[in-house]
Order: sequence, then structure tokens, then C-alpha cells
Amino acid sequence: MNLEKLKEIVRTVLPSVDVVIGYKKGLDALHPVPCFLTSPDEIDALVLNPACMHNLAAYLPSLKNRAAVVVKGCDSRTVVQLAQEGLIKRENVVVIGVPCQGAVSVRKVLSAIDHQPVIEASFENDTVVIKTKKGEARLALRDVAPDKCLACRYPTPVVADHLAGEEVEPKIDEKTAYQEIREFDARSLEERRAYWMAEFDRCIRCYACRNACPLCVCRESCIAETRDPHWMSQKATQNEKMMFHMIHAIHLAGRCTECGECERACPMGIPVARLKKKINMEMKELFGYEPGISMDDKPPMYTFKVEEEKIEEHKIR
Amino acid sequence: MSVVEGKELRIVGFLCNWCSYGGADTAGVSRFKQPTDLRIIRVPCSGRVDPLFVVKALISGADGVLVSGCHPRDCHYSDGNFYARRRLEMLKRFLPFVGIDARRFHYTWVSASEGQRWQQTVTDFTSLIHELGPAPLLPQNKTLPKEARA
Amino acid sequence: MKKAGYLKKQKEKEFIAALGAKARVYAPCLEDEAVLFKPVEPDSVICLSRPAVSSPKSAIYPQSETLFSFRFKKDSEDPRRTLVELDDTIAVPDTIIFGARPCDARGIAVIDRAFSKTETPDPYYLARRAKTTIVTLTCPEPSTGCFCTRVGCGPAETSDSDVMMTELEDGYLMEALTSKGEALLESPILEDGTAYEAQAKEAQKAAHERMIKEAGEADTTPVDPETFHSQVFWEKAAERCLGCGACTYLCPTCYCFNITDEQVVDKGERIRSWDACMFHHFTLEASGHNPRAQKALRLKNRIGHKFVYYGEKYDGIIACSGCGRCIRGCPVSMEISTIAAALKKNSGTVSGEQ
Amino acid sequence: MRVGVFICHCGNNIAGTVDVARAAEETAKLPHVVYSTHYMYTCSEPGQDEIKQAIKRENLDRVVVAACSPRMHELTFRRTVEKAGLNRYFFEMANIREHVSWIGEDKDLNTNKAIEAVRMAVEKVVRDKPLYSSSFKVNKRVLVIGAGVAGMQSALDCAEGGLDVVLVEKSPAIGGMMARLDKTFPTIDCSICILGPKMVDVAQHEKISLHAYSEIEEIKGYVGNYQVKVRKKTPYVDWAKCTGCGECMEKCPTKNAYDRFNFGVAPTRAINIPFPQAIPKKATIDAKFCRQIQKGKCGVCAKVCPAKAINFELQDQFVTEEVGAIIVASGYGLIDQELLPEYGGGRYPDVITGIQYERLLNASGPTSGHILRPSDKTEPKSIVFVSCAGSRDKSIGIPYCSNFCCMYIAKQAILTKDHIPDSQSFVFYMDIRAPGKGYDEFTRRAQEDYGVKYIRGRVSRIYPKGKKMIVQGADTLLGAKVEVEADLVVLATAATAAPGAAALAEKLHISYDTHGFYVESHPKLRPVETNTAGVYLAGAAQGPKDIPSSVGQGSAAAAKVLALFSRDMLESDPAIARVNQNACVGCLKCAKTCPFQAIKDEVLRGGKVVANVIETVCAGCGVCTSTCPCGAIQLQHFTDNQLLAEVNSLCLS
Repeated sequence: MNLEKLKEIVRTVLPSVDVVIGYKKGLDALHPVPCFLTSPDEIDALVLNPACMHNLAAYLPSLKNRAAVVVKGCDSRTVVQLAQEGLIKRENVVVIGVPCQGAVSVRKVLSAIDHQPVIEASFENDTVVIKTKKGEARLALRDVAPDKCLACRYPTPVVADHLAGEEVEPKIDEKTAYQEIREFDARSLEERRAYWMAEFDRCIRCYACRNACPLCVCRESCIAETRDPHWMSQKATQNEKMMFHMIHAIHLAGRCTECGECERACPMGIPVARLKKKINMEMKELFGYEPGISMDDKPPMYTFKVEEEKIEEHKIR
Repeated sequence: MSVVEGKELRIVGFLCNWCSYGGADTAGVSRFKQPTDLRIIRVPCSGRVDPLFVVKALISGADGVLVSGCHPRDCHYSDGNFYARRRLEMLKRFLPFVGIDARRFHYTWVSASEGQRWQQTVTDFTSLIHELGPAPLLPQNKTLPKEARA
Repeated sequence: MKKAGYLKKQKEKEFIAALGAKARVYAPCLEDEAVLFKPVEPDSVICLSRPAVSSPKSAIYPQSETLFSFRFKKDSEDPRRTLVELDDTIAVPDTIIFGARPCDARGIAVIDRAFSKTETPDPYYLARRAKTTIVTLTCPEPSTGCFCTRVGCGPAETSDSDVMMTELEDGYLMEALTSKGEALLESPILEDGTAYEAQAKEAQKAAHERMIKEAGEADTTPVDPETFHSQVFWEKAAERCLGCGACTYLCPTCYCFNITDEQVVDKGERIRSWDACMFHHFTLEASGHNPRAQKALRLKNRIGHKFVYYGEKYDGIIACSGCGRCIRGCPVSMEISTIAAALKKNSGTVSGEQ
Repeated sequence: MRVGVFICHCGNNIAGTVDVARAAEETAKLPHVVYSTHYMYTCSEPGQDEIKQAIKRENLDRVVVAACSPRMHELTFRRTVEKAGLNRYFFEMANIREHVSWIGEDKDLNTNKAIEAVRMAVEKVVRDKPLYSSSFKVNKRVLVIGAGVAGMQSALDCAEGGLDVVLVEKSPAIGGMMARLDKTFPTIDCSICILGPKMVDVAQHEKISLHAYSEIEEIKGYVGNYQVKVRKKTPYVDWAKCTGCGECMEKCPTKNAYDRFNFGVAPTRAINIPFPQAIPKKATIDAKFCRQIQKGKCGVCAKVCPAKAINFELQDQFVTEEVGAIIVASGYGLIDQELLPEYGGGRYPDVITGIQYERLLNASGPTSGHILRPSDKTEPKSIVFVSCAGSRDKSIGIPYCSNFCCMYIAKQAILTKDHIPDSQSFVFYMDIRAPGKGYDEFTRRAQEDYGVKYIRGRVSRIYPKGKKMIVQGADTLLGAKVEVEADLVVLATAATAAPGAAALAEKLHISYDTHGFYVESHPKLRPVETNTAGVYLAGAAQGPKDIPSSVGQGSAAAAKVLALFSRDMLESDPAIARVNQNACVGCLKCAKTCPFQAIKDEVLRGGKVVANVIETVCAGCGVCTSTCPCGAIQLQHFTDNQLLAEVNSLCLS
């Protein structure tokens, strides 16, 4: 991540686009926020650090104009996936890639500092320095990285018109990427059920996960809210909460680029990204498919093979 | 009126009109006896079966869900069951992740002439579901005020 | 009518259990990393050390409730005639909200007006409200995003609660503010609190000062009408908004709802559930037309409701208690405080935002 | 809403194991249901009248009939409610016969199940929307695939009815299997003598355009408007110039080419005209055997051809034909002897198949009608016919009867006696199936007048011994082992689906059974229709059948097409996908997954892109509906809300 290089790129790109989507300082140093630059005066307000978590590609489908967007490795997959599905036009987007060493989970930071209000935060190489009333805490980036970064295999954007920084080698292989899921799969059925029941129980159906998801493109037509079709009621019961999360996960089957925004957006801290990751793991096993890698791919749920090598007929017992 | 307590469990079947519904008809015409638990929803094609219907049924209290379509290559609409196969396979692998026993969901292919295969499928699936017993219910309204009308 | 008790910290659990024997107790409970207001159960871990993610409003105003249930029955003589059986009994348990913050209590006061000071007072809400006692904790420290003092509330504000509790060295001073509060303090577990009153006063004053230092004094400047009605202002303000309902559902003052009927074959319910003005569906009309089709207009409504419309109806009162939950809970850190401040200037932008 | 429920006894079929009176009583309690009754035979005329009267009397606006399978009578009752003034889609059927009364043994459980089936149907019917067909123009040309006797009959009947016919035949000559037969049972008519004139009619009919040596490459479109791409395979001979003189065949130095027409009874030349009466009488080069094509050396035929018709550079050509209906008469195949190892599996030259024997009998066959053993060209005196060689044999996956073998064996045995008066024929049979007019008399004649020895039993083994073939079997009537010394053995090999039948079915979007035979729409009532509108079946492509049945089906299919084309406009099935443009986000995943390419994008005023269904192309499968994440495209009559209501009625009530 190289802020100066980024500013330089934005300066050259800005005249050719209507808007540049980047990050600026938010309510504190741990909370940078998306910003929409239209004039060179605003360039100096740009920030770039491991707290820049938002997947800015999420804004692309709703933009009518030509835009440049700052993306990390994971976010770049979203650009590919959106273009592949025809939800954006690749030629309308200038992709400014930032190779990424891993981001910071605010939730993990707060947990590490016992939820003290943050007075100041700064970033040094692989350390986050947090000042609170109780003093200074130095946290290793690895310890406060969101789960998605610990399993990241695409730290360098898979697509970029400009690159703000040196390419970063992935630290993880394909096998370990899904380790977390395999471990969860190893739990008993009852345990898994209990786990999700407790997690879903907290859901307030605010749809932050859905709205933060760059690939949830139904927006106003989401079947969690419509009466025609009438898939769900507005009751705040376990049934309905679970149904909503199943809809979200299944609609992302073979499409989720694992940016983790759903999970980060959830105010209740429900690990919803795991659901999608599980399906992704299965998609990879069944169809050798990974979303958001190649522009020419077809999401596996929207195509088929007459002979499916990996699908065997199930026996009832 | 719902399932007959103690005798039946709730099993929902989604059958394509052209093959499996016809297969179930053939089984009927041949008087192939079957357990009575299954209730059949007729759809034009297994490709019409959104995996979410299966989820909806399971979440709403179905003890088992069976989807059956034409054999691969024999789809009346030529490709519908190919899509179904991918989507239902995805679902079958996903269900246990959230703690739903994948055995409670079965998908298969039965042609209009395979009355016997249909009988076997229904008999085996029903007996499996009885072995598994009623599906565990979801806890209702846990966080809500122990509500209004106790 | 003032009465004070002292709750030793080691007796906190015992006290809550005793309350639980009389009523349903809602308290901030630790769930994973999140602190949520929930009905206390024997294994609940109560966490008073930081503000809860969600507000306690759900105790009185649940996320969804059944207003009545119905069942269609046929006249046994004539199947052409359908009869409707209705069950609309309102049965409400006694409820204690334990460990609310003053901003939470203020929130409930805001909702109270909407459901009572109207031509059609809401029996469901009011039944629950009447049976609810609010025990509020003085806020020792401002949290990220807090700005209660700016909107006329404060960390030691007592006006909306039944009991005020203030954390001291090894316990809490519990001061009854209403007769409901007094009844609650009738407990052998509590010691006499008189001796701690001065100390608590001190702590409350300190908390107030810290908040003023952090968030500023009450800002009574009226909203600038020109800015308020500027499309450009709202478009800029809403630019990064994702249009989810986290802000409204976490908000202690938001009370908008939706009513839907759910029916399966012969049985059904009329359900009231939270709704959010940030949702597209909120104002979607049957014709398909939506008067608030853009998120900018929806944001204008949300902020307008809190800082303009509510006051127009209820004596200039601001329908925001400054709890900062919407700021902390927002996936893109939208700051209502900054937008509200910018609204009061005639600059036409939200550049006041950092 | 005012729903009427009609519960059918179906005589005792339903009422025997379902308490229909209780079902009517219970379903009367359902919301929306204002009338519920039970009736002995709801599908009968008085039964249908009862529905019509109830609609008027009770002012019903929706109807549920609980009876047999909707696959049986949905259409019947749709018409009934339509006659009473309701939209025909305001009707649902609950299947309480095939799915309830016939399969469940417990009357209480059955009755409960029947009530639930009605409850589901009521939940669905109250969500039914009125649907209206739209009409479109019909292209009154018909494509007939296969020019065997069935296809030719169809083609001629259609042409006589005034239709333009496109007839496609994959072999170089028309006539199919019948052209290879010597005589026909039970009249011993000369096969080619009765078929030949028909072949000439086909060739000369001004309404029939024939594509011989051609195959179906691709079919697009729908009933009334198909576009068919035909691959005209190259014969390496310019048929426009070829006069059929046969000079090339005479001079062709390759004398060991496989003779497809004669089923390899004797070899033929690399360039050949299949048989003397062939239509079209044109030469075709079998590229596999042609020296010029394989090795680039020869070209004798090109040199000797007086018409200069030979052209080794000729490529396959494609023509697109536009038609409104298709008759599939693609015929059948025969199993390979390899499947019958116990009979030698094709290793013994003197064990031949029925169709090969047919060619030996035929005057224009390779032996000019003399019966000669393939091994030593001597006249056989002892001939054994083995019926069910593969047929009715589950172990090789052919459980069915091949229909015509019993009869042709009797015929061949009779002809054998005519050809070689001092011969003795034996027939091993499982059952003699001779149900047609004059058939049983015919087989008796073989036994009684011609002395053919019929032995009831299966042949277990055939092996050579010296110059003889030993046929071992059991006589199940005597309960003894039998061994016959034969000079020649004729196997009545099982009939199968024609090679490539499945691939053709996929192009046509019609279904086929596990054996590859095409599936008719209803085995009793719609025997020549398929489930794809505008595609009809004729002949053995649907299942093994003899000549009169094939001809009958050919005419039946032609009658269906003529009836279809009697109208200028056709009505489309309105139970197709429809897009809610407000909800559609224009992701077009539906268009990507539609098996029929029936969905295109459309740009609305204001630039919004939405999906748009082409009504006449949509087949109503609903893949789009389960693909669309926001439920914006809904298959009418099977909408999400309808299926959800069914699920809810089962799971939540």
C-alpha cells in the first residue's frame, strides 16, 4: 500500500473519469470511510492504510458514470465478477489496484484493547498502534486481521489498470484457505446447528450484510422484503432469520468473492461470510470454480455439463 | 389437519410433471404400495425447483424433502435437470453446515416408466426419515418478550 | 420521594436474580463480543462496562409482535358462510430494563410520545410501557461516536428513568426517581445508600464534564431551512450510504413500523414489525411509485425526522439522544452528529465532516 | 373467492380406499371453499355437467377436482370449466387416485392424505391468475424424418392433403426396412412390389421434396415455426448428373465394401447403387472403402462415368427448411449378434439374422433368391429359427417383445419350404405372438401345411460340429432337452431403437424411454403425439411394430398434422414465464440459463435494461424463475407464491 503512489495515479486518472472512489479519514483513524472524488483539490484527503476495509467495488453497479475505483486484491475479484455477470461494463471502470498485506478488523482491535474508546491509531509496517485512555497498545497486524485476510490467496489485485504498490505474494495455499471451514464441518451436526441458531438469533434483519454485499444486486427487489414473491414474513423469529441468511448465501453460490463485507457490516457480529465461504469451497471442489478470477468464466449455477465429473447420484442410505 | 400423529412424518416431494410425476402415476397404476407420508407438489421441471423451496420446507418443519426429475439427458425441456442437479447438489452439501441433516433432503431421477423405481425411492426415503425421526424444531422467539399471549 | 440504595458489586447477580423472580429483566448481556439487551437467563453474562450495541427499546417495542391472531371457520350449517375467530388479548409481563444508559431512557421517552400523544394511542405499546421500570446507569466514559450532551441529554441525565444507578468503587448507588423506582428498590439485598450520595453526585458531575469536553455543549441552533431542503446537500451526505437499516434498528428513538398479515390456509396473524425509513420499501406505494426513490431523500427523512419533524410536533424536542449507536453500527460510519451540525450552517455542504 | 371442490369416487378406484364423503365434508371447511361434493365418475358427461351446473348455481370462480392424475384429465376439466364461463386456468387437480388410493393401504391415512391434497390444490387455485393464449401464424409445411414405410405414408398423406412436405432420409435410398423384405406376412405379398409404387409416388409427388442421404443437424423454433437445418451428406457424386446407369459400380475395383443394404450378406463395391429399384437411383461412394479417397490412388469410377458425375471434392452441404410440424419416422435398429455369445456372437457364418435371411430369400438379393449357406454356398436342408434372440431378455437390457419376429419366422419357414421342398424347418419359440388379423391362422399354416416343427423353449447354445451347427435347447412342453443338427440357423434378433435415436430426440426436445424408443404423449389416447407440440411419431421409432401398424401410424400422424394445419393461426400455451419489469434488475441470468433462448434483453424508456420473454418460444420449464434471485420472472401457473403456498399448507398449517 503506497499512499503517495495512489495519489499520483488518482491525479492522472481523475480527468478521464467522472468520479474516483477511494478512502478518506472517518470518525477516527480506525474508521476510514469511502469517498467520492471529483476534483483534484480532494486528492490530499485520500488515505490508504490497513483500516481501509470497505469493498469500494460495491458502489459500481449503482453508478451510471465512468468511475475509477481503488481496490484491494479481494475487492478486485468483485470487479471481475461484476463484469463477468454483466452488472458493470469493464470499459467504464478504471481499476486502481492496491496490493495488500492484510487489513484490520475493528472488531478484533476493540476486543484486544478491551473495548476502550480509541483516541488515536497509527500503522507501522505490520503493527497497529492504538492509543487509549489506558495507554498505548501495539498489536501485530496478523492478530487483528479479519478472517478473510488470514485465508487470502489474492493479495495482489487480479485485475488492475494501475497498481499502487509492489505485488504481494500470497501467504496461503488453496488447502489452508478453507481450513476454517473444514474444521467447522468436523463438528457434530448438533453443534453446528446450535452454533448457527445462537448466531442467527442476534440478527435484527437490518440487511446491512446484504446492502454491503457488492454482489447482492437485487437491491429493492430482494425477496426478503417483497410480498410477490412472498418468501418471508416480517416476523423476528429464528425461522425467518435463518431463511434470510440461507437466501443470501444461496443466491451468492458460485458468485461470492469473499470480500467479507457482509460480516464486517453486521452490527451484531454474526459471522455470515462463513456461510458463503462454505459454498465457495464446495463450488471449488465440484466445479473447480472460483468466483471473480477470470472474466470469461460462467458462474457454475448458471451453466452445466452433461456429464458432471464430480456429482455422483446419491443413494438414500 | 396435518400429519397423522405417531404414524406419519411430513415429507414434501417436488416432482417434475413429465418424468417423475408420471413415474409416480405409473407406480399408482401398477398398484405399487407405498407409505403415505409423502405429499407431492407438481412442477413442470426439476429445473423449476429453486433450492430455496427445499430450505423453506425444511425450515418450516418438513421432516424430509424429496426432489425428483427426469434422468439427465431425458429432460422434457432438454436442460432443466442439468441446472437442477448442480443447484441441488450445492444445497445438499451446504445444509449440514448450518446443522440440517443432509439425509433429510434427497434428490433423484425417476422416469415416467419407472414405477418400480419410484416405489422403491418413496419406500426407502420414508423409512429413512422415520429412522431419523421428526426434524428438530427451531427455537421460536428466543430473544423476544416471552410474548404477549403466553 | 427520593430514596437511595447501595448495591454491592458482589451482590449484583443476586439482585438481578431477585428482580427476575418478580419480572422479566432486560439487561445488556455479552454474546460473543457483542453486548445486547436481552431477557436475562441464568447463564447470561451481564456487561455494564460499555454501551450495548442494541438499544433496550425491544423490551417495550419488540422487533415484531403479533397484534392479533385470527382463524377462519365455516358455519357448520352452511359452508358458504365463513366466520372469523379473533384473538386480540394483550397479555404483558412486568418488565425491568436494567442497565440502560441515559440515552436509552431518553429514547424510550421519545417513543412514548409517538404512541401516546396522538389521537389513537397504541394499546400494545402502552400496555407494555405501563409495566416497565427503567433502571439507568450513569455513563462513566464517552464512547466512540457519543454526543448526548449536544442534543440535550447527558451521561447522568435522570429525567427519563425510574432508577438511576451510579458506579462507585465497589458498588452502585441506586437512586429512585419515581414511585416505580422506589418499589424496585424495596429489596433486602440493597444497603442504605445515603452515605454514598455525595460520592455519586461527584461521579455524575465528572461524567458530565468529560462528555462536554468530548462532544460539546447543547447546540440549540435551528436547522437552516435552505440547507435542509438542498438536494445537493443530501446527495453528498448520502453518497456512501448503503441503504441498510442498521442505524434505525440500533437507534433507541426510531419507532417506525410496518404491519403485515400472514396467513396459512385458515390461520393467520397480524404482525407489527420494525421498519426503517432507509429502506426503499418504506415509502413504496401500491402503484409502484416511490416518493423517496433515492437514498438521499431517505436520509433526509431520517435526519429530518429526528431534528426537524419530531420537534414540530412535540415542542421542539429533538428525537435523537446522541447515543452514537448508528455511528458505531454503520458499515460506512455515517455520522449523524456531523450531518446534523452541518445542517445548522448555511454552507450547503457536509464538509463539516472530518 | 368461491372455490368448488369435486371429489371423484372413480367407481371404486378411489372410494374403495378413501372416505370420499368425509373428504368432501372436511374440505368444505377450508377457507374459500363454498361447495364441496363427491361424485361417482366426475369425468363422465353427467359428472362434468354437475361441475358446470355447480359453477352457475353456486357462483363458483375456481374449481378443484380431486380425482386421477392431471396428466390424465387436466385438459378435460379445463375445458369443462371453460364451457361454464371460467378461465380454463382457474382450475386445479388433486391427484388422489394414482398418488393416494392406489398406493396406500390404510383408509384413514389415505383419506387424510386426500384432504391435504385438496387443501394444497385450493391454496394453489386461489392464486391462479386468468391466462389467455395469444395466436400466431402457422407455416403449413411439414418435415418427415425417415422415409421408411411409415414416413412415406405420412409424406404421401400430407402431400395428398395439400401440404408441402420435406422428407429427409439418412440412407442413400428410401424404402427403409420394408424395401429389404422379400415377402410380407400373412399374405406372402412381394414386399418391394407393393412398396415400389409408393416409393415412385414419393419421388414424383410435386408436393414432396426429398433429401436422401441427409440428416437433421439442428432444430430451432416451436410448433408452427420450426427452422430445420439439414445436412446433405456428400455422396462424392453429383446427383444432378448421375443417371444411375451403374457403370461405376461395375468397374469399381474395391469389391469388399460392406453392403449396408444387404446387411453384409455379401460384399459390395465402394461406389454403389443399393438395390435395383432404389429411389433415388443414384450412386454413392462409401468413403471408408474408396481407394481414391483413402489413398488418393484409383479414380476408376470417375474415368468410366459417362455423365462425368463423380467428384471426390464434394463436401457436405446444409440447407435450412422452414416447417410448422415434424413427423418422426426414424425407424428401428437390430441388435448386434455380439450380444448373443451363446449363439456364437456372430462368429459362425451359418448363424445369420432374420433380416439377412430375408435378403437370401429375395430375388434381387446377393444370391438372386437362392437360399445358400454363407459358409459353403450349399443349399441347407435343415434350418433352425430362433425367436426372441435378445428380445424379452432382461440380462441384456431388452425386456420387451420385438413384436414382429414370430410372424416373420413363420413366413420365412413357409418360404423356405417353397424354395427347398425337401427341407425341414424348426422354430424355437417362447410364446407365439400372433394377435393380428389372419396372423394366428398363418402360424398354424406354417405348422400344419408346411410341416414346420415348433419347439417351445429357449435355445441355450449353438455350436458347430463338422459342417453342421448344433442347436441345443429345451422343449418345455415335453420337459426334455432337445438338440437339432442344422445346416443354417436364423436368429430373430431383437429390434432396438435406431442408431442415433437419442441424439435426434435431443434435437427435437422429445423424450425417449430407457431403450431409446420415443415416448408418445399418452400410451392409449395420444399414441402419435409427443409432449412437444408439433412433433408427431410414426412407425417403429416409437416401439417395434409391423408394417400395417407403421402405415396406420404414418397416416395417423399425417392426420394430426392436417388437423393442426387446418387453422391459419395457432394458440400459444399461456403458462409461460412473465417478467415484472419493476422488479427486474436486468442481470439477465434468466436469459443465460433459458434452454430455449426465449429471453432477450429489452431497454425501457429511461435506459433501464430488463429481461423480456418471447412468448412463442418459451416452453414453460421455469428454469428462469428458479434462477432469478429477485423473483422478477415468474412462470405463470407455477409462480413462487403458488409453490410457496403449497409448501406452507403442508408445513405450517
